[in-house]
Amino acid sequence: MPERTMIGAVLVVGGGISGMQAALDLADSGYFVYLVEKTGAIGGAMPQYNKVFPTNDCAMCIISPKLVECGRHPNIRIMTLSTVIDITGKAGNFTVRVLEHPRYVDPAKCIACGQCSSRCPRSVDDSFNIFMAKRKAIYIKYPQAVPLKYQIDPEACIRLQHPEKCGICAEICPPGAIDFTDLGREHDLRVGAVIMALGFQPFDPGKTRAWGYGLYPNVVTSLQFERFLSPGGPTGGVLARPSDRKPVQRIAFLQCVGSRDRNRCNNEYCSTVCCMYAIKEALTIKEAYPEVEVTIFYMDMRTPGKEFERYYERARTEYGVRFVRSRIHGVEPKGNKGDLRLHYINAHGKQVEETVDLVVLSVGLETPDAMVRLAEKIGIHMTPDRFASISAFMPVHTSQKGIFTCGAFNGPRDIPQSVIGGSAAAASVSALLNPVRHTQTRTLPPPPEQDVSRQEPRIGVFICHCGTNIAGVVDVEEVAAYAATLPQVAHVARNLFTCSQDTQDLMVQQISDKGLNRIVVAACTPRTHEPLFRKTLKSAGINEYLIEMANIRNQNAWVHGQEPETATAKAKDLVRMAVAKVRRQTARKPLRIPITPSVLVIGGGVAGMTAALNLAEQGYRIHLTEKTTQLGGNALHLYQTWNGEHVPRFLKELKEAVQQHPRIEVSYTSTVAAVSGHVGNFTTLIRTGSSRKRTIDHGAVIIATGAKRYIPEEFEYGKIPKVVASIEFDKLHMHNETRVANGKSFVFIQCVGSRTQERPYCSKSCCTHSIQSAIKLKKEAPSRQIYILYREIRTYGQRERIYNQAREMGIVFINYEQHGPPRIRRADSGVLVEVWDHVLHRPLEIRADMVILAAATLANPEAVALANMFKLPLSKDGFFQEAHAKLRPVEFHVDGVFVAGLAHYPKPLEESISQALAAAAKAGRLLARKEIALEPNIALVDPERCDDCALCIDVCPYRAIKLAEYRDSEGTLRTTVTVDRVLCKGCGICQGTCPKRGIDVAGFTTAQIEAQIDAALESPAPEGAI
Amino acid sequence: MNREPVILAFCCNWCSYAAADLAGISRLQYPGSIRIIRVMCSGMVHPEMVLHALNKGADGVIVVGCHLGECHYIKGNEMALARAEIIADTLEDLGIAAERFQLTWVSSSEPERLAEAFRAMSARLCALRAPATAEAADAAGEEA
Amino acid sequence: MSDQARPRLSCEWLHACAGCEMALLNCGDRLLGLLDRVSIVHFPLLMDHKYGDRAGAGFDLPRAEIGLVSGGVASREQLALLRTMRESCKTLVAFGTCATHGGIPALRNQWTVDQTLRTVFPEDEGECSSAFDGSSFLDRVYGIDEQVAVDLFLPGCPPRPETIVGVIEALLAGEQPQLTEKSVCEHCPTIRTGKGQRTVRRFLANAEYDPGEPIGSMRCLLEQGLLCMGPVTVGGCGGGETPLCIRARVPCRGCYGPVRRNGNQLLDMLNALASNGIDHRAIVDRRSLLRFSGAHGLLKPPEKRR
Amino acid sequence: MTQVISIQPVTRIEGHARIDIHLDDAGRVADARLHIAALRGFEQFVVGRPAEEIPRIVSRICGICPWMHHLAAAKAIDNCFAATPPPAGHLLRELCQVLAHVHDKILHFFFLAAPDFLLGAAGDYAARTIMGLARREPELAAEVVRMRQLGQTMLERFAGKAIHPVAAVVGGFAKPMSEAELRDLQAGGQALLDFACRALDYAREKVFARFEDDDLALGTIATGFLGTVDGQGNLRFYDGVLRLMRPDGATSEFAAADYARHLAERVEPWSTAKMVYARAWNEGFSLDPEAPRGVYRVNTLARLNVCDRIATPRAQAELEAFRARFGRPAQGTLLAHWARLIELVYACERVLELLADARIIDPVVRTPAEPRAGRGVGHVEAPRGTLIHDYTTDDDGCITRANLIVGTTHNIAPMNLSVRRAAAGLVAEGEIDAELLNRIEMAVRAYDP
Repeated sequence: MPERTMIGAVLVVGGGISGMQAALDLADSGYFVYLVEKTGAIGGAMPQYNKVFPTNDCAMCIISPKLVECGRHPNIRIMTLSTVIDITGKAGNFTVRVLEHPRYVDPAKCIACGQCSSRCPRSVDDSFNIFMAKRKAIYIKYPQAVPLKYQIDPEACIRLQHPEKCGICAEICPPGAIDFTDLGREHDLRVGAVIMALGFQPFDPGKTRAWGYGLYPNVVTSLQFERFLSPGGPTGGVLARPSDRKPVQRIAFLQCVGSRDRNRCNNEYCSTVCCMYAIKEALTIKEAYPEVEVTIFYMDMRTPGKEFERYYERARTEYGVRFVRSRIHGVEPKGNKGDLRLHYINAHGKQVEETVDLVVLSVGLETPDAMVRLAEKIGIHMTPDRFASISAFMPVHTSQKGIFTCGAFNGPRDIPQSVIGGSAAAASVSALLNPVRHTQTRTLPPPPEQDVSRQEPRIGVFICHCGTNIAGVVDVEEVAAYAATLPQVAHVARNLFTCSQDTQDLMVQQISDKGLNRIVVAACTPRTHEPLFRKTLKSAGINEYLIEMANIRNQNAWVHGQEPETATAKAKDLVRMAVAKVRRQTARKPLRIPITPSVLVIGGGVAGMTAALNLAEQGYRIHLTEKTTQLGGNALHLYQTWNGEHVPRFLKELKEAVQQHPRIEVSYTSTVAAVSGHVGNFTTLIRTGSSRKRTIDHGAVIIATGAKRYIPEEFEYGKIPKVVASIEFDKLHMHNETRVANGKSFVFIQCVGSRTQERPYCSKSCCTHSIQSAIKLKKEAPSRQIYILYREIRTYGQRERIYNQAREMGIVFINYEQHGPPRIRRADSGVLVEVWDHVLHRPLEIRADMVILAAATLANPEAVALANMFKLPLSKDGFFQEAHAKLRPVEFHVDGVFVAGLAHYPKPLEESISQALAAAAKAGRLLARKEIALEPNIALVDPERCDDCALCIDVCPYRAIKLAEYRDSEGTLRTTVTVDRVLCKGCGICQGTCPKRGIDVAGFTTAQIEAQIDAALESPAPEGAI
Repeated sequence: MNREPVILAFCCNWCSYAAADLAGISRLQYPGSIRIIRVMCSGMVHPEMVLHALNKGADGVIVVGCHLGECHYIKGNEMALARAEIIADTLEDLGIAAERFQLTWVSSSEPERLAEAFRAMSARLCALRAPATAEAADAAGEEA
Repeated sequence: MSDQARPRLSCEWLHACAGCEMALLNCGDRLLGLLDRVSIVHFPLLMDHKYGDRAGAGFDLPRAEIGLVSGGVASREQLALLRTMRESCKTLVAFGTCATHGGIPALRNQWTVDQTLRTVFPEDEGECSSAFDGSSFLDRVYGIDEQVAVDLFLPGCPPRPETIVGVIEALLAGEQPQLTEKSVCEHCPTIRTGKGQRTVRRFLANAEYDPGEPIGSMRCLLEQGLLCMGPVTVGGCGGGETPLCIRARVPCRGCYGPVRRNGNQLLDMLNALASNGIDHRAIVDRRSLLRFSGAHGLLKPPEKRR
Repeated sequence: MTQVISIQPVTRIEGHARIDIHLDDAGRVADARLHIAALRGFEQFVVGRPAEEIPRIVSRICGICPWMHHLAAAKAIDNCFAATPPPAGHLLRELCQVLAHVHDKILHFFFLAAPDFLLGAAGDYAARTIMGLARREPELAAEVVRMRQLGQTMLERFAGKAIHPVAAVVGGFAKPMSEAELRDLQAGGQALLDFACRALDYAREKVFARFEDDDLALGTIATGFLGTVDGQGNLRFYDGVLRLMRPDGATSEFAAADYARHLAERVEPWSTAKMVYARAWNEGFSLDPEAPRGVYRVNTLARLNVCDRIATPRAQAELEAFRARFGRPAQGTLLAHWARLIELVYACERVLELLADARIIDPVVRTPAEPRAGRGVGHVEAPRGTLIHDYTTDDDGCITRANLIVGTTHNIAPMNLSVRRAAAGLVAEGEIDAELLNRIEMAVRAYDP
């Protein structure tokens, strides 16, 4: 397409986490984004959740900063209550017709004071709380909604139904924002690309009466249960039976409701997330109410993700959650007290009956009909499971060029996969629209910063309720009253959620109104939220470093939940300490240095090549280092993807594309020898072959060093030639080697080396892999006897289809979880496999011509050296540990370094490719900034105190401190201690060494620490029984 | 006076402070008289700060860093370790019970380990009771 | 100018050695100039002003604008004398390191008075028996600021003559005397690289240097592995020139007291060593790092373990 | 009941002292005592210290003669560690010592003692000071001040610190002397010698010539003497053997290391200071003014009494003149001042003598030492008299025991006698005035305690 007709704007449909991520990555990469959301506020499903697995973070708390970022981004235009009607044009130049439904509240005027809602006479069931609570006809979706603007539900509104009635809201609305005459309007948006992040809807179990949903009040869906557990939910986080509000004693989770089910519904696929969220909810209960009996009834426990297996283990062993492998087919009432009766068949084949007070249905994910229709309208092919049909090789590309998809619309997936998808889609768009990057975006000059250095401190203290997270324990009124008494505190405010968009605007307002020049936010932890508040200070026109956070949630309310008085007293101390510190906070300016517009990609596997190619298309120079003599990595051993796509062909094309791309340089037999520098300006020493070395300057680095395969020590592997590992088997299979060709009976053994004591994680792709091989064998010769001995079958998502297919083809699945692993013996003509048959409940002996071991995927041992060079953490299992399992899945705490593929965790090809694209998106987003602002929290020498004794020089781990020579006034040569602003990382080791306080890390000066100590010890310790 | 011993905890931003946050997320409970001061690295804590805190009436001071070899700043925690020795020596010279100071390692994924360290130290200090130093008191007593 | 018209200077020494007074007398011409501008009203070393006849019970000292007190406080008599000085002097100067930080005599604080008495007057030598009764001594040697308010701290063992006169002249002019707050290293010309020996050795052999060359060509003594207290010791001894001990090619022992007045030379030095990976356990007799600043409770008799 | 009259503090001496004069009902002097009350505790707190640090610690015993303690300790530690300094080491140490003697003697005679003679023992105390002297004889005062400063500056320029020195180290000296420093010191030394001679002439004319009999009688007692001489009986400050002289002039000699066999320490029940007496005389110890036993004196007069001659010409000439008039031993207490100025001349001559020795600029100034267990005694002649340091070290070379006998300690006994004598001679019917009290103090000042 000719560049002049390309448009540097992008439409993102769907304001869930995936769409938000895509929007943020694109907006920061130089593209203008229209973020179209059908409801009244962005956020998607996440805000409804209480916590997220496996980190147990509070969902609202981690998403809130992203909501705010979207809300305030100059290059993102959020269009709520809007739906896409039509898309015309082609890649690079689309015209999108968007219908914006009336809100009946003028967003420009609404100040979200909430008076309308409080006075509105009409209450209706609140869909956000899944109809377990009421909301008014005029409402906001949820307290932290972005944009925080009220909306009127036309079906519920009395006035809109009966034009002459009611209208109170309009009368009392202070800014007069209500407009009953509001009409829907259509917009024609011209964009270069479209991203479909259409999301999902939870399966509605009311469609069938099987589980008594809708009949018995004590049968709830998992999403409703989330709301029960949520502090902001209908019960304020208190668990009680819906029927009689009695405390709950026994809870049953029923898995696979609306998933893996072709009888009650047509959802054949596995919804992927239910096992984990059920465990999460079970854990949450057990933490709050250890005495409650929690049972999870499941078919296969599918916890293949990173750290999932441990999470599962913990629930079982530490928290005593009961797991029963059995599918429950019905729920009946027992008595009239609201108790419920369950029937199931236990591991020994016996019928068992159980009574519980509460049944939670772990409902699956499905694509809403409206979305399916929209997809069809714009010609996106869908799978039989009604998800976007995508190739494993191009996991965010639809059948329509220029239109991309991500999130659960691509198939059921959890938050990290959705976030990765969003970034991946952004990367693909960036590659497509690179020629018109920065053409539609605008950069707002930050408001002029006022110099407060000579002003008397005027401190504003903002105390966060964090819903009930803090206010539920700490007497926030008392803390606020106390804060007002502290010296130089000029203003104190309390907020339900200090991190929410409206509070940010409020803070900006109050900072200027009250002439505040120092800010204390008493809320959660600075590690996650300080960046947000810094931005707020910036937009208020005061230096972003004049802030200090008092961590009264994570490190107070949550750890002293049992002792409100203690927590309140401690909150006061923490606020006093923060005030004492912020008083001594000084304005700082980040150091801006240009970014080297090139990327080092380590590892020439599919992940590495994908990232390299995308970034090259984004216009950056790439240096790709491969340890071996050829590109391809582990994919060289793969034959096909789960849905049968041919890997070797794809690999060939990918390699050629990489090798031929003018902006990619590949060095083979190369490894990283040394690393220096920092985000934006790394210098890396590459050792090629045995001897040759060269240094490479790059602004970012992507680590795609892949993984190793486990060499089995069990099952006579290596002793009996007919026992082979699956990778080897694929080769033999491809060449139809005699052992395979003549084989009549094949036994696959799963979890070889995975999910063991020493490797308590799932290798994720083995189940699918074995089943594929099995199907192929069966197709070749239906007479073949094929057994798969497994513990759980983890064909998550739409892979379930091949599991079903395999069973229908007569492949025998035998679960050895209960009775231990099979035993292997050499037999005269083959191998004897002995295993306990879990259906027949007796030992079974199989004569196999071949035994195929699904060997585990191991972390690459070379990761350790790399991790040390780049200062990156590794997980317990030796894989690279990302910055945040949920929302920062390819980043590290070390800026400018990203990870993708098996280096991060075992995963199938398409997930590696998505993650590679996501990593590329992050690198591209970074390089698009052209220059980097380095944290100014670095060591500063105080010439008044420093006398060049040089004790700090040798201690600096970064060689950032040097003795510089200069001539003094008399012209005699003197030395002085200097700090290299770029090299210094602000660790403060020098500060801990200096005998005379001659060197201090800005923001953590000795004076500040001393002030905190003094403040901490000012008041008597809180009274508390010992 | 029947009160929990006041303990100042210097937690490094990368491991122990993160662990303290995680302790909250995991709702672990520990004594309410712990006051955490966030530092970038355990190697940032000047021994003088420890002494200052004890002289100002803290019952105990605990410095918590990343596990050895896992320091975000390569060797900051080794620095803290080297200093811990000399702090112990100096406390002895000043006639302050060594139990009042502790250095320990906690990774960002070990909230329980952190909470346990807090509990243990608090219990240890309960045994000691009296505040760390009474320099001022000494001098005053001499004048009287 | 007549004696009466001149500002009055009163000098007293407590637990002291007269070194500070010697330093004052070493000022040469500037001393003569000074003597013309002040009238000395009390100075046991130089003039016959007495305390009054009630020995020990109380002291009658003339009023003075400026009072110099050298030496720490070790006995009840010295304490009473110090208090009288405080009352009679408008500006009270802690004169020398003994007054500001206890000085060498405060090494005594590592022992109790009784232990010290027993050692100095051993019982075993039958003929020796002291007329001392321990009660006339304070439990330990104090800096004078531990007992009375001090207006100015002039450390040094002894303070530099020019500095002493400078301080008195400044006070006469009604100005705040300017004393350096930087360490000995500030004006030490030796070569520092920031990388040094990994241990400290005792000073049993001389430092390495070329006697023919100026001091500026000598490697920092600490980096040579000699325990030099320069970094943790407040400077001034060299008066903007090479520190005196360094001139003699010997390491600083900290005689001006801590670089921050309420600092702890032992802690700061050990910390500096430990931070630089220098084996601080190699130091023989750690506590003598406090040999000049053992007052303020920093040196104590070894505590019995709880 | 008896009345007690106190002189507190005894002024124009180095240190704290009090004189109590006990009068009986008739107002006659029943007793008079000199109290020196200070518990410094050096013997205590050097224990446990590395021996090589001791010279830098014990210098703080006295800020007027820190070099003497510095050197005595250095010599003692040499012996503990069996380290023999090279020749240059000894020469440099002695050079510093004699330079230190110079400033000390100027100080004592002109700043402390002279006002009594030049301004009169009577009259306004405020005028009877170096300041008063400065007003009476500005030029003299100015020269005195400058010359004293010169001596100190020479020391500081060469040895770093003049007060509380650091340059003497176990095994020798911390730095060699450069040619430039040599020339610089020679010039200064010459200037000092010239002044010393002028000073002696001046004092002979203005002070000593006017000594009346009662001056000579003031506090005068008959005691023995202790000092240091070399093999030929020459006066020595830095090293040599100790020579003990009985009141009748008979002498015996012994090495400093054997001091304990010849001298003994004791504490009088009424006193807070140790006293030393001559154990070698086997007569015990008594302060009975009529028949003192075991009492001897140290300091300038003692040294001139015990030595046969002085090895430098000018001082030797002065010594001969002195002896011709007062005999040997001379007992007059105030004669200590005269002897002091003769020693001043000797010290200045010795400075030049040492600087003339070619070995003094040898770059080898120190023998490296090894810590070891041992015992070492070091002694020097301090302005205030014979100074003995005695240390024992353990295997690590740290001090386990210390005994220090400073000049004044030897003199406490004779000073008590002199005070008693002076008081008895001056006080009649309890009539006491300021001049009288000052005269009693003059008897003490002569000893320069």
